[in-house]
This record gives sequence, structure tokens and C-alpha cells, in this order.
Amino acid sequence: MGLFERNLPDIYLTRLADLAVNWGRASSLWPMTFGIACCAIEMMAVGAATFDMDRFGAGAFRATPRQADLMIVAGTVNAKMAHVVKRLYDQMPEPKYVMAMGACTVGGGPYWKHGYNVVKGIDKFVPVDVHVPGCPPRPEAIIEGVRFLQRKIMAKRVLAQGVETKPDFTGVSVSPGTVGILDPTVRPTSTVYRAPTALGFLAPSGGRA
Amino acid sequence: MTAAEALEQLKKAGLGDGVELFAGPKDAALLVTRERVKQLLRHLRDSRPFSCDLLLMITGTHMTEKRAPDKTTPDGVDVNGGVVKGTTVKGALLREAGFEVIWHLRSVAKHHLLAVKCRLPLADPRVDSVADLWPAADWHERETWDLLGITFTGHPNLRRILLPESWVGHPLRKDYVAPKEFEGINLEVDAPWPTP
Amino acid sequence: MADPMTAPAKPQIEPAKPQTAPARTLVLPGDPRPPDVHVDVRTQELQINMGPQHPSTHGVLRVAIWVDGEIVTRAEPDIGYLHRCAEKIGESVSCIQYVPYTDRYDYLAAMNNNLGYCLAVEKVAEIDVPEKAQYVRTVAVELNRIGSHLMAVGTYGLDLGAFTPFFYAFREREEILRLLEWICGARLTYNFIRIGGVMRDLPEGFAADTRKFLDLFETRLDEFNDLLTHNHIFVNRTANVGVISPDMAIAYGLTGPNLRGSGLRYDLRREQPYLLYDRFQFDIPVGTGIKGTVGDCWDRYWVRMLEMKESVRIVRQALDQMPATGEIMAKNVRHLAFKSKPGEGYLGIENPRGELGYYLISDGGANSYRSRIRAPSFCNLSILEAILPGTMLADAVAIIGSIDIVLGEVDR
Amino acid sequence: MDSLVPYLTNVWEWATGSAFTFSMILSILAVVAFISVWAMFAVWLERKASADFQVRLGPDRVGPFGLLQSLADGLKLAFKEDLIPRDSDKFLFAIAPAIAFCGAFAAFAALPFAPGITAVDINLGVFFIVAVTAIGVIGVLMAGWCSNNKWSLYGAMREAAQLISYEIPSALALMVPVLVAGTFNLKELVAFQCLPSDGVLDTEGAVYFSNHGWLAFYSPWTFVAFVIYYIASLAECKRAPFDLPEAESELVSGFHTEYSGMRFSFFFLEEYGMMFVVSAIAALAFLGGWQPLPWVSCNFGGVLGNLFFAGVFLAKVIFLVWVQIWVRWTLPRMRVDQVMVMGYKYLIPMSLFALLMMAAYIHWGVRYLPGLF
Repeated sequence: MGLFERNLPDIYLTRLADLAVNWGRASSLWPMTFGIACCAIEMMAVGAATFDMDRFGAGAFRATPRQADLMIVAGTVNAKMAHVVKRLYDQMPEPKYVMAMGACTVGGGPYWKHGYNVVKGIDKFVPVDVHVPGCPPRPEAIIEGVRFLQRKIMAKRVLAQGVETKPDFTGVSVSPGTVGILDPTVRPTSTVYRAPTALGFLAPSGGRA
Repeated sequence: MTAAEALEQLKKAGLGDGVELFAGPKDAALLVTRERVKQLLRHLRDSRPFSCDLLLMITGTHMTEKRAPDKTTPDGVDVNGGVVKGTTVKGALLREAGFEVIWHLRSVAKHHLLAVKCRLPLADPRVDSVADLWPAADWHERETWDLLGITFTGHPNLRRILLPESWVGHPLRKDYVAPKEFEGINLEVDAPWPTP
Repeated sequence: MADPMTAPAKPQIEPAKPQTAPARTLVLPGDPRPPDVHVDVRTQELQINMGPQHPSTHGVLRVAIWVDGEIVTRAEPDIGYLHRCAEKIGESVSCIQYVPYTDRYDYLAAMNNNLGYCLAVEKVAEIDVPEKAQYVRTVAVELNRIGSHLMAVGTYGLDLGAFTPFFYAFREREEILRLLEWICGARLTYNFIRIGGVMRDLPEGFAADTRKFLDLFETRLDEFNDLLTHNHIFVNRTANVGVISPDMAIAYGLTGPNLRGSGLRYDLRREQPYLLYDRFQFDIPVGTGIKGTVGDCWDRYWVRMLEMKESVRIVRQALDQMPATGEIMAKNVRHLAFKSKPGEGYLGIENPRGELGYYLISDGGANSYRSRIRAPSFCNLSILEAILPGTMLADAVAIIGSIDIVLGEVDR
Repeated sequence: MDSLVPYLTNVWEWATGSAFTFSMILSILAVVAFISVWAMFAVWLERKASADFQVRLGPDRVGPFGLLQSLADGLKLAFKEDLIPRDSDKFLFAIAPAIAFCGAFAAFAALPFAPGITAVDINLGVFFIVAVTAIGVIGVLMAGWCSNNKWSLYGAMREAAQLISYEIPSALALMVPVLVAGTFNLKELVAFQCLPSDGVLDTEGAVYFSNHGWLAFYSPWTFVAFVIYYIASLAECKRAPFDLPEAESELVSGFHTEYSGMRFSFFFLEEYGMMFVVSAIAALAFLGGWQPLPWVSCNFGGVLGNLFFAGVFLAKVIFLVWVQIWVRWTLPRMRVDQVMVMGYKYLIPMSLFALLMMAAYIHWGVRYLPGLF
């Protein structure tokens, strides 16, 4: 893009082009396989059977930062790790997005006071697009964070000049649920297993699932 | 096998000098002088009645000086009506400052747990390494050096293990002050959390 | 680019002298036959850096590996990328406050970590836990053990390139998380087992639901065996790879499934029963070298599969024996003003990864004076240096996966 | 420039026997368009099928059934920063993906989709495709070498070793149908499979039973060759369980670790293009090409007939690609020495044996040796 980046007249055509590019970027957020601590397990759960982040196009976990769009920093970052996180961020190609997942990356979390080694919030050295609170956040919260990011991307200007519009966050809940069921009389709903169908009729689990 | 039984066995084997019983309220341990540590551990590993083949962990503790509360006599009034300052008597020394190193051994064959303890002076925390007896001791000794600064002489590779190489200080010492910054990474808290 | 004249001089690092390996006889790992391939090519060692961001190091482990072609000649694990000051925090907060921290060290088996710490504090502070609470603890801990092992075998498949078993493992694990969420409201970090008992009684209908899950789970385990365990490629990748002899396992302080995989029947639940494990009937599976040598990666994997079945048995028995009503918290614990008695003690329990021990020194205050965690993963990981040399690069991944480490516990 | 165009035209005439015409340019454009659409579809199929195996849903928010997911991916990759590492060999880094893509792309030129739908009808079609698909490995080697990354280098070396080893059994296995049909031409290979076994070829619009049938089921040795070819082709496409060059859990991303954006997507195109090519050859040489049923030969003419045959052919290819996907998401990855052992100790001897046996049968004129079965 280079030369044209936010340099074309703000007309209907460029806006349309912006829309198309943003749609591509928002619908295809490839996260980097980069789990640090407890949150990484919930990050894996998001990609796994029940929650399946692939539905939103954000499930293609890439092992190398060169091919990733979204760095989910999932877990406590300490003094030894911070340089690695910074380097990984630098290795990603533009446009890149960062999700600070969990209390530790948001602000030090439980290690805020006595953690002599822990960085109190990764926004001290990398720019963060979405903060997802929780210790660790539930998978629903991560999906919420991804959708939040998608709306943020959709509101960006790519080619056209002008002021960026405010993201439309209607329909996004403000506080992703970080607390589970506290009332013991409420029974959590069982996961509904979808039996493999059309394409997967020969899959190993067959109709048993 | 309890620590008391172990001590009796040791005495029978002629290895009892320099070893005493550290009778804590819950767990007892063998308390040895630091010159005898390696010899004793080797014996516990090799001799048949002990056969403590599994080294569970090595760790240390920084023991600060502990005294009984100071006694201060209240201010008095002397015969002339003047004020007499009360005197403060320092409390009795309950515990000397220093380091304690403890080795936990388990016997897979005989199903018992033994602990060996050693006290080291604050100024010269130095004890023999057992990395050549148990390969498992390698990392434990490195960690104890890293976090407490206790030197294990004879260790092949005594470097920091958990903290970065260039870290300053040993965090588990009681007088440790956390750094504000490390190699350009800010470790401070910007704004304190509101207290309820 | 900075001007080379004005730019500060770079510290000159002496380039390492290229090491030329001598001509040698190539022995492929796992090949029992006498070496018959002779290599006369002079090759050069290459140092590669695995991690801290690498898909198969299970977190932020960094292993510096020296390779000669595909064969590893030297390996050096570098840990500490997740050091979170556990022991300093243990001294800085009160015992009650420290329980949630223990969740975060072995985050795959948070219940077990809660239990280990609470048992250690109860030992030092002399607290008797009511029977009902002990049963509840057993159920929670064993369910958590199944979840943890599922994670271990699922990600092990992932390490070897089999993606789908991971998803099946997660499907079952989500069911366990649902049950655990029901009893304490959290999915991963529970803080359910408290000093002196448990947070609250099991909810109504929990036992029935758990039994239903266990029945389903046993059939699912068979499915898992069909898919992965007896898969020819999987067996080829893991049998005879990363063999740990019993002597070596003990010398390196291995515990848990890794020690049992080497053929040693040693389980703290049997040797030193804590909770009520002496009331339950269960077997201790050990590695027998069905597919290769005793103590290879497949044995360690298989021990975990069998242990899940034993855990199912234990949970069933615990649910059967559990009294319907009863206290769930010890009488003499006043949580808000909890102070331990002075003293010190070590207590080890059987974590899914091995012996998890807490060594506590109490000064008689609310905080413990010193709290040291004997993390099983930390000890298990140290064997890597010894068993990686001589294996292939792909085996290195298989071995790291088979040891099943949790970095939160390694680095604490 | 003036002298170059006639020269190229001459070469083209020499190679194809037809003049360089406007229809050639159209064919090239059609192939480019087809590969792009195919890659998008295959990626979608892979994601949906893997989701199905893994009790997930797969992409379903982007377009109906997530069909536009691949379009979004492509759009995003196109607008990603073009990143070339500082210490890499920049020229090689830039052209490596294109060269890797060339092999798969060139192979499409010789693939017949239906009796009347083919870019170039080459007499040595099988030979040509086997030759040009091997070009891809040069691109991969270049990518691995010039990235200046040790993981990439490992991936490239593995790819070279694996591809060279598996070219042999796959080519040998392809020789079996060539031997039976007596032709290298892919169209004639298909035609042979509808020839009546008594050797009479009838004309238009009729359906014949008891013809040669699909070559996979022609004799036990052709079936063996088919299985060997399919296994070897998995290795050539770098698909699991032979995905060592990009083994994610070992080599991060293998040879394309340092590639991002558009250049990375070329490797993507190459992989899915190759999947199509090898499946197409398997379908043409062993599974009756565009014939819908074995032992039944259909003979339709005209545009509609061609479209029908193309549909049948695509359906077979998609099925074979789906089997590749199925295998990938089910099996673990093999180790590098096991891959070599399998190639050299099992597949090559077996394919040689099948070839020899087939030759013997043809020489003595019997399809089944009495007494062997």
C-alpha cells in the first residue's frame, strides 16, 4: 500500500475499497500460537471443540509470527520474557493486533504487588488493541474480545483520508463474563455435541459422538 | 524411619558425631555441621538401612535474627520530682541470623522420608554440592543459589536458573528490595490500586 | 543505517570455532541391531534455539539444541520465562490468601495444588478435616487429574502431528470443567479446597451427573485408544524413544507417571495415603514395555491413559461412600484471623505430574515464614539434558511432550 | 523483442504442433483463474472437513457456510506488509515462491478435464507432468536457504530429501498404467479405460459393458500401483503423515517460516495446486478420468457432454483431495528416517515389482496368473 495509505481522496469509491480491505482483515485474524501461562489453556479451549474460534475466521493458529495477524498474549510476562514478546511483536508484519489476555497482561494481576519479576501490564512495551480481563478469562470472553477487535478494524481507514469513525460497539457486552456460575442450584448446561455429518461420516468417531 | 531412629542407626555406624536431632514440632530432621553434609548424604544414599535414593528437593531459608520483645521500664519520677527516663533492655536472642539449607530425601525402596538440615552463617553461606551424588541436585542447587545466594562448592555449573543472568540480588533474602527496572523493561506499578 | 564511523562500537563477540564432528558410526535411535551404517562425512554442528515461542514446548520453555544433521548432540533447557515469584509471595501474603496463588502454578491440576498446600498448612497448624470434606476433596482432585491427563495426552498427539485427538480430549475435558464449574464457579483456577475443608458442599444432582459422565468417558477412552494409542505411526514415533531406565529416573528425581512409566510401582496415594486413599481400591499402572522398551515415551503415555481409568474408579467409589450430610469445614479454623502455629513441615501429594510437595516454615504469624514448592515438573524436566543427546530432532519433541511439563510449575 | 516473439511462437509450435494463438492466452488465463478458485475452495473444504472431524463447526460467519472465508484470507494476505528479513538473500527470497508455484501451475497446462477441455494436449502428458511438478522443490529449497533461518533450512532439506525419494515410486507406479495402455497421453489413457476388452471401439452415444474398466481395478498390480501412487503423492504434496518440511510442532513452519503476506500465499497456492494435480493424475490414470462408472463407458459429445464429463472428473478429484484431508487430520506425523525407510525399503521395491509383474502379464497376454490367486 505504502504510497496510497490514507492518501486517497475520501470519496465513495475509496471508502468502498476500505470496506473491502477491512472486511478481509477483520474476517481473517490469524492468531499466533503463543501461550505463556494459565490463559494459554483457555486460549486452546477457544480453538478447541466446544468454543471453536474458527467460526469467526480466527482459528488458523500460525506458529510463526510472520504469518500471524493477532498476538494473543496469554499469561504473565516477566522481565525475562518481555524482550521475547517485544521481539515477536516486531517480527509480525503490519497490520498487526495485540490482545492482552488475562489480568497479568492487563496490569500485573495477582503478581501486581509482590511480583518483583513481573511486568505490570504489557502495554508498557507493546501497543495493545484489546484488553480482556479475567484470571483467566473464560473462552466466551476471548471470543468477545475478538469480535470487539473485528469491529475496531471495520471502523479503520485504509486508503481514504479523513477522520476514522468510531467503532460500532452496539450489541457487544461491556463486561465479558469472567465469573462462572456461583449459584449451586443452577446447573451449567451440558455441551451439545454435534455429531459429524455430511463430510465427516467416515471420521473415526463416526456416529458415536 | 523417623529422624530419631536414623540418628540411632548413624551412631551405631560410627557416624554420629557432628549430627544432632533437629526436633521441630512437626517434622524432625538431622542437623549436621556443614563439613559433614556430603559425607552424611552419601551414607544415607548408599547404606542399606537408609537407601534414600530419591532426592526430593534442596532448599534454603534466610533466617533473620529473632529476639524476644524489648523490655522498657516506664518513665519514673525521682525524689526531686524530675523525670527519670525509662531504660530499654534488649530482648534475649532467640535465633541467630543465618541460612538454613535442607535436603529432603525419599527412599523408594523403603518408603520413608528423611530431612537433613544444615545451618550456615550469614556472611559465608557455603556448603558442599551433591550434584555428583544425585544429578537431580543440579537444578535445585542452582535455584537455591539464584534465589538465596547460597554457594554450593563443587557444583559444575552454578549459574542463575530462573532469573536472567544479569539480575542483581537474591530475591528470597528477607532484606531484598525489588528493582524498578530491568534492562529497559519497567517493572514499576504506575498507579496504586484503590484500597477498599 | 547508522554511520559506521559514529555508531558505537559493537561489542565484539568472538565467533565460535566451528566444531567438526569426527567421522562416526551412525546408530539410529530405537534401532536394536548393531550399527551397520558408517558415515565418513565430516559435518558441522548447528545450534538451534527451540522456544520460548515454539509450538511444542508446552509454554515458554527454551531448549538450546546442538544438532548434527537431524541428530541432537547436546541439549540445554533454559527455564525462567514464567518465573512469577511464587515463594516470595508465599512469604508476603497470609496462608489464606496464598491458596488462590497455588492454582496458578500447575494450572492444569489446580485442585491438586490447592490440596497440597492446604494439607501442608493443616499439618503445620494441626487441623483435622471432617470426613465429608475429605470425600469432596477426593472427588474434585481425581476429576481434575482426569482433566489434566486428558490435556497431556491430547497435546502429546498435537506434538506428534495428530491434530484430531487433541480436539476429542478437549471435548471430554470440557465436560469435567463443567462439573468443576458447577461446584465452585471457575473453569481453570478453582480455589475450591480451602484450609480446613472445602469451599462448599457438592450441589444436588452432582453425583448423578458425574456418574453419567464417567460411564460415557470410559467408552470415549476406548475411542481415544483406537484413534491414537495403537496407531502404527504413533507407536513407531514413541516406542523405544526417550527410554528412561529406573535407576536414571530415580537419580534425576522423577516422580509420578514418568517414574511409573519406567516400571517402578511408586505412588504416594498408596505409599503414604493422604486424604482417604486407603479406603479405595485402585491399581497403580506401571510401564511394562508393551510396544518397546520399558520406560519409553509410549509407556509414559500409556500410564497416563491407564491412570485415567483408575481415577474413574476412585471417583465412583468416593461418590458411593460419601456420607449424605456432614461438616465440610473444620471447626477450629477461623478464616479471617487464621494464624498457624510455629513449626515446619513437608508434605507431598501425588499430583498428576508427580510428587508435589510443600515445605512450610511458620513463625506463628498469619504468613508462613518460608514456603517452598517441590514442583514435580521442575524435577522431571531436568532429565532432558541427559536423554535428548543421541535422539533425532523429531524425537526431541516427542520426549518433551511425554514428560508432560507445566511451565507455570517449573518456573513458579 | 521483435525477434523473440516469432522465436517463442516457433518453440510453441514445435512443442504443441499448433500455432500460438489467442486461445492459448485464454487458456493461460483460465488456468490461473481456475487455480485461484480451486485453492480457495480447497482451503474452505479443508477447514470445513477438519472441523467436521473434530466436532467443531468451522468457519460459518463469513458468507454462507463460511464460503467467503478463503476470499477474506486472500484479501488480507494481499494487503499484508511485504516483509523481507534483513539478513536474507533478497532476490532469491522474492522469486522462490514464484518458482515453487511454477511447477504446479505448469502441470495444469497438460491436464485434460474432459475430452474437449484441455489447455494443451501433449502426447507425453504423464512424462511432462511428472517432470514439471519436480520444479517446485527448487523453489522450496531456495526459500529455505535464502531465509537465513535454521528452521527454514531444515524444512527445505527435508523437502528435498523427501521429494527426491518419493518421485521414484510415484513415477514407477505411473508407469504401470502407461504400460497397460501403451501411451503417455492422458486422454488416451482415459480412452483406453473405455475400450471394450475385445478391442473394438464403437462410435457416438452408446454405452458399453465389459470394457477394460478403470485401471485401478484392471489387475491386482495396477491396484497396487494405484495405492503406491496415492501414498507417494501424499509425500510429494507435503501432506500428513509426510508433512515433515513444514512440521509445525517441530520446525515452527518449516521452509516458509519467514514468509508472510502474498509470498506466503503463493506457497499456499502451490500446495493446493499440487493436491489437485496429483489427485487429477490418480483419477485420470487409475480411476477412469471423466467416466462416471467403472466397466461402463459413456460417450457424449458437444458442450454439454464435455461439461458433464468435467463435472464427473472434478467430483473424483475433490473426493481424492478430501481423502488427503481426511488422512491429514487423522494420522500423526512420521519421523524423517521412517519416511525414508518407507520410500526406499518398501515403496520402490513394491512399485518395481508391480511394474515387472505387469510387464510379464502383458508379455504373456494374461491378466491374472493362474495359481497365484
